[in-house]
Amino acid sequence: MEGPYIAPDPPRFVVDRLNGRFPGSVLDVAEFRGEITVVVAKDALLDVTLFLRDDPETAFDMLTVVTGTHYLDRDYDYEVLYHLYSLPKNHRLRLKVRLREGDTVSSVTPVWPGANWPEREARASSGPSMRPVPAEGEDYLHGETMVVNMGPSHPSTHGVLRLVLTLDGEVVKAVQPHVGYLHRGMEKIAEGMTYNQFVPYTDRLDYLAPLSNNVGFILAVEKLLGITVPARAQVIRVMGCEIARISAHLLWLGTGALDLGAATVFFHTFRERETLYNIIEALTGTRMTTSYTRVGGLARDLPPGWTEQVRAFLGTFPAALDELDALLTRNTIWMKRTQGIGRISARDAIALGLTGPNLRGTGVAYDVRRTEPYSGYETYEFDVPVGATGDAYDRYLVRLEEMRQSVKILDQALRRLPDGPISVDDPKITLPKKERVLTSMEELIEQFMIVTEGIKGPVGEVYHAIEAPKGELGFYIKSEGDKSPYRLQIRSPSFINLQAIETMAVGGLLSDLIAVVASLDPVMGEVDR
Amino acid sequence: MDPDIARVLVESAVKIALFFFILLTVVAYMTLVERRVSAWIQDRQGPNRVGPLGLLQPLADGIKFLFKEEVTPPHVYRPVYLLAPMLIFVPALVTFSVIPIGPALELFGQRVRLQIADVDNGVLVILAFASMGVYGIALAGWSSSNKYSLMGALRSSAQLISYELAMGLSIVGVLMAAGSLRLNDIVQHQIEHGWNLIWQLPGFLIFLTAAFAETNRLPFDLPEAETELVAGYHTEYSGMRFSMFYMAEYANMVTASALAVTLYCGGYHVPGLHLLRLPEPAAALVQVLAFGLKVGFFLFLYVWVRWTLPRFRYDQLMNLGWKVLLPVAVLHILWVSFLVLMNWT
Amino acid sequence: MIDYVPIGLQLVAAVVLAGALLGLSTWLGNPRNSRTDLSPYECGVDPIEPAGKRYTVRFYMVAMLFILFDIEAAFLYPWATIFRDLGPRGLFEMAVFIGVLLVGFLYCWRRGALDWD
Amino acid sequence: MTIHLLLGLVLILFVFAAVRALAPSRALLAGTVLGIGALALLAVNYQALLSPEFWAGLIGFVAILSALMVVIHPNPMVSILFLIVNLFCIALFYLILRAEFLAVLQIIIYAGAIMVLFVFVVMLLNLKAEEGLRLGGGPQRWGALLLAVVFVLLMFHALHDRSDQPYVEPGAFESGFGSARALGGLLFSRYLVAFEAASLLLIAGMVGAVVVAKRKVG
Repeated sequence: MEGPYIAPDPPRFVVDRLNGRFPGSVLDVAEFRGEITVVVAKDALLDVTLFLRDDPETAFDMLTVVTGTHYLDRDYDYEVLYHLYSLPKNHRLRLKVRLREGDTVSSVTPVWPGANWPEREARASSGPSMRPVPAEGEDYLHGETMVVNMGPSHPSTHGVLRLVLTLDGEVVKAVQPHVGYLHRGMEKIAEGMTYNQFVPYTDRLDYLAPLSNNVGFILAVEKLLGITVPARAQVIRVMGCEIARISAHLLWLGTGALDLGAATVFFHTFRERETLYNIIEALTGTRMTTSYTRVGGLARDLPPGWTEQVRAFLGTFPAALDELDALLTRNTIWMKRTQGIGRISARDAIALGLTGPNLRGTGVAYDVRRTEPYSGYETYEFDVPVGATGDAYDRYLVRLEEMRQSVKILDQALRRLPDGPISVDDPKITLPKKERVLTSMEELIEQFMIVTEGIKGPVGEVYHAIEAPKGELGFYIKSEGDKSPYRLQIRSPSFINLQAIETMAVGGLLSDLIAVVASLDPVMGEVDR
Repeated sequence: MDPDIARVLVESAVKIALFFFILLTVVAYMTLVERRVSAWIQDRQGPNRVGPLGLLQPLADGIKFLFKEEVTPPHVYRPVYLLAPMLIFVPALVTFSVIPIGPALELFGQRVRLQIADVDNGVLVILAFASMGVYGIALAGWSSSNKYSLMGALRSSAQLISYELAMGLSIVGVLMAAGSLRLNDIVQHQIEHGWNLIWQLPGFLIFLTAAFAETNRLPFDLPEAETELVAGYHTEYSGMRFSMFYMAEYANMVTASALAVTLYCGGYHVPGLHLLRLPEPAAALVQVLAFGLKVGFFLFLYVWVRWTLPRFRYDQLMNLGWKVLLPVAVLHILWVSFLVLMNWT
Repeated sequence: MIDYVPIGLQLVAAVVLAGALLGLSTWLGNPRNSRTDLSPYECGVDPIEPAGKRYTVRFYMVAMLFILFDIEAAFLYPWATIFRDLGPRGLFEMAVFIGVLLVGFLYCWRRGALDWD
Repeated sequence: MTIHLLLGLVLILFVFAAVRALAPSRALLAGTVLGIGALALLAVNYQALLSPEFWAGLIGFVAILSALMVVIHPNPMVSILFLIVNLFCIALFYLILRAEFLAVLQIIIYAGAIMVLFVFVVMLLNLKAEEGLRLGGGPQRWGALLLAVVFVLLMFHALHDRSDQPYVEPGAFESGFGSARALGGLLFSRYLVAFEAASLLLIAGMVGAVVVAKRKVG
């Protein structure tokens, strides 16, 4: 589905429609960097959101994330932000309600079931109260069933995910995920550091694809600043993202297969990942915590011989992938374990806010690289594979094909890699060259200012998303004109995707739950932040 | 003392001592083979540091297990918890006793059978001891007072008994052909009429599948299924008690392989060996080696399959046992009766 | 009967061996018994409810059917050993026996006794 | 000679049991001492070890002891384990009587299949020791008493009226008496009707199990 770059047009008409339908409900409207923010009265929230979802013109069928912001110096105490996205119309809108201490606002879970966890998180992190409070706590089924903890320390929960299962024999009657064992308060930490200083924290989000996280965060900052990086930097960023995607998908494939008993696949994927890690190490100096991007460009240029290294990998990898494919795709046991397991309909997946391969497995071709291209993705030729039934097998096939597409993108990137600078030439944003700093007064001052003062962003708020291996990775930055964000919200795909576990696993067998968790591919570093 | 009894006692004592030595060595080295072969399959090295080629690794493991901390959690039901590893380990060591590893030969002026006990109901003795294995697992899981253990134990016991049926029925074909339950007769019949493998392929396949399931090996390793039930019925075990479950698993693999060889692959029979006109001891040696090689092949198969296939889901496993293997085993009996009536085997 | 004596001997030897291994490791394996060591394993958190509740009846079905088919197999063994002598008559007799049991088996199958979900 | 050896061993066991009950801390020491005593006793009387009577007596003693434990042990799972021991003893009796095929079948079917069902029931219901101890109501208690009286009378009658003839010497059976072939021969000629009727019994059991279990589930 190669198509022209469709710049998402800000849906300005939404304001008129809302004014017409709910007079007096729209309290304020703002536009910044092509994003529309509408402040609505808190009592009208549920009606407004229902209308926005069901009106065919607006069709905001997906809630991207919910943010709670706490203010100390305004005539309201909290802002609750709802980032909306419309799959059919491909436009975004930000809704806000303003609350005073003690106010409550209706939960939007009736409109988008996927609001459940984001709302709980917003409440837990920032304080505003949303009614009705979704059920939480020790609400287990009793009787002839057994309640058992799976995780936080369990071989197949992929990190410190804890699932409280209610089992009737082998049948899963209820699943209650408990997250937060890896919470580090990243979003709060961001409020105290400069934009460049936060890059290493993004490494630890989806720690299987740090290169991709670096790019996601820095693009949001660059959107805030309103800058575009040189072509060479863009191409290298694309290559980083795709290397990260292959690496992350390989790990998913290996652990997913291991969970279902196919240990050999695991080691074969690790052999390939080893090559990738060598490539990443050559590029960034580290294997995992890459911290490769900087505001306005990259940390450093490509090392000599790096492109050959990548080219060599691209030469051998497709064959290795075919081998893994041969081990599993037509394997009867593998098919029996994954086909029809953890099935979710496209409708449910959208309502829950699923993105990435988990959504594409249901047949929805939503890929941020296509819908809102960044770093020049609109100029690459690649397919967005989709599944048909939304089961674990489809998700498996989608990810497998995505690796092949990534190879294709990497190949194109290598061919077109232009010469030139890797950073914008703006002394307020990028550090000057070291030799110049040591010899010239002006550069010395510029360097001093960036290092000590950081980069000041304009007043405003932006949300920027990339297609991370796990799905839509978005960063919302609220800037008050300081060197640090006033509020940073990370829309991590794993966190939202994990909500689907109940829909997928209940009614299945315990063994199916393992397949479901594996096929959802959550990374706890990203879920808990 | 009755000289006959004395002779039996001394002879068996020597054989048993020898057999334990061999079996435990094979079991120990199977763990190394498993790790080296899996490493080879997975494109890595495997243990190669302890001794040349890692050959002393099993010894190091054994010593490690002896010195491991033995945890006896307070929530377990102690008498049964301590008994369970014994209940699984002892039958695993005894089952082999009726399998002949070579022909009878003249030694020290005595006719010595290369087998610990040559009994009339050999096949059934094996089934009887195999049927005891389920208690070790069930009791280990029950006495651990742990949900994972209990689930693993129930899964495992149900799996074991289900595949025991399939195995028991698949063997009937062999018994019909040989007209005897004595393993030596079965081997003799194959020497005279060709290996059972040829005529009774369905039975062999059922037997092999059941043998994989009976030994809890992939793709039937659901009792442990470490990615689901952590460690299943032996979650609460540690140290030597834990390793006993594993030694039993490997001992059972050896026995199952030897049984497959004896029932279907002619036992120690080497086709065409009599043409060489070797002296009796040499011929016996060749046959024992052939037996070992055949068993080795099946052991390798175990390892190979384990590191190639994913795992079945529990209901799929039970369906395979009850809805496929069981009816097919009955049909197989019909097929063999036809063979026997036609005098083809 | 004397044929079985070596099996008995081996049984005794196996028990002694197993006992020796366990005893040796208990002697050498110096337990420290810290609190975490001794807590029941449930993935790193305290169990929500104790183990030991009633479990699904499906396993009971398996055990029951197992007994019945095990008895069937027990009848098959003596039959198999003399099948050559019995000839077609023996086949017929056993066919009646197995046929009746197969009807029962099909009944179990149809009633879903062999299903797991 | 044989009977004295047997009585000696039984006595040793009782002494050990008494020590265990009265002073559990000394049980290990007492056990060791008595074990050595028992071995010495066996060494002196090694001739008796070769007689089937000795083994029959010993196994009989174990069988009775284990049967007692089945009834008196508070934990149902331990009761089952003793029942398995008991069934093994019976298998050994068959072996001594040269019914070798029957002995093995006894283990396969009773110890290996039926007891598995018992174990499953205890595991599935998760009977606690306390629950196992609970006595039944009035009718059950009186019924038990009545049966006990009947049993004592029966035993008295059997022991009182026993003939002084020794039981048939095991060696008196012809060779191959207890083999699968011999049994099969009888089963498929003389007892053919009974054999076929057994299939009806089995199918009744199958249908019964399904009906009961399915009603619970549904």
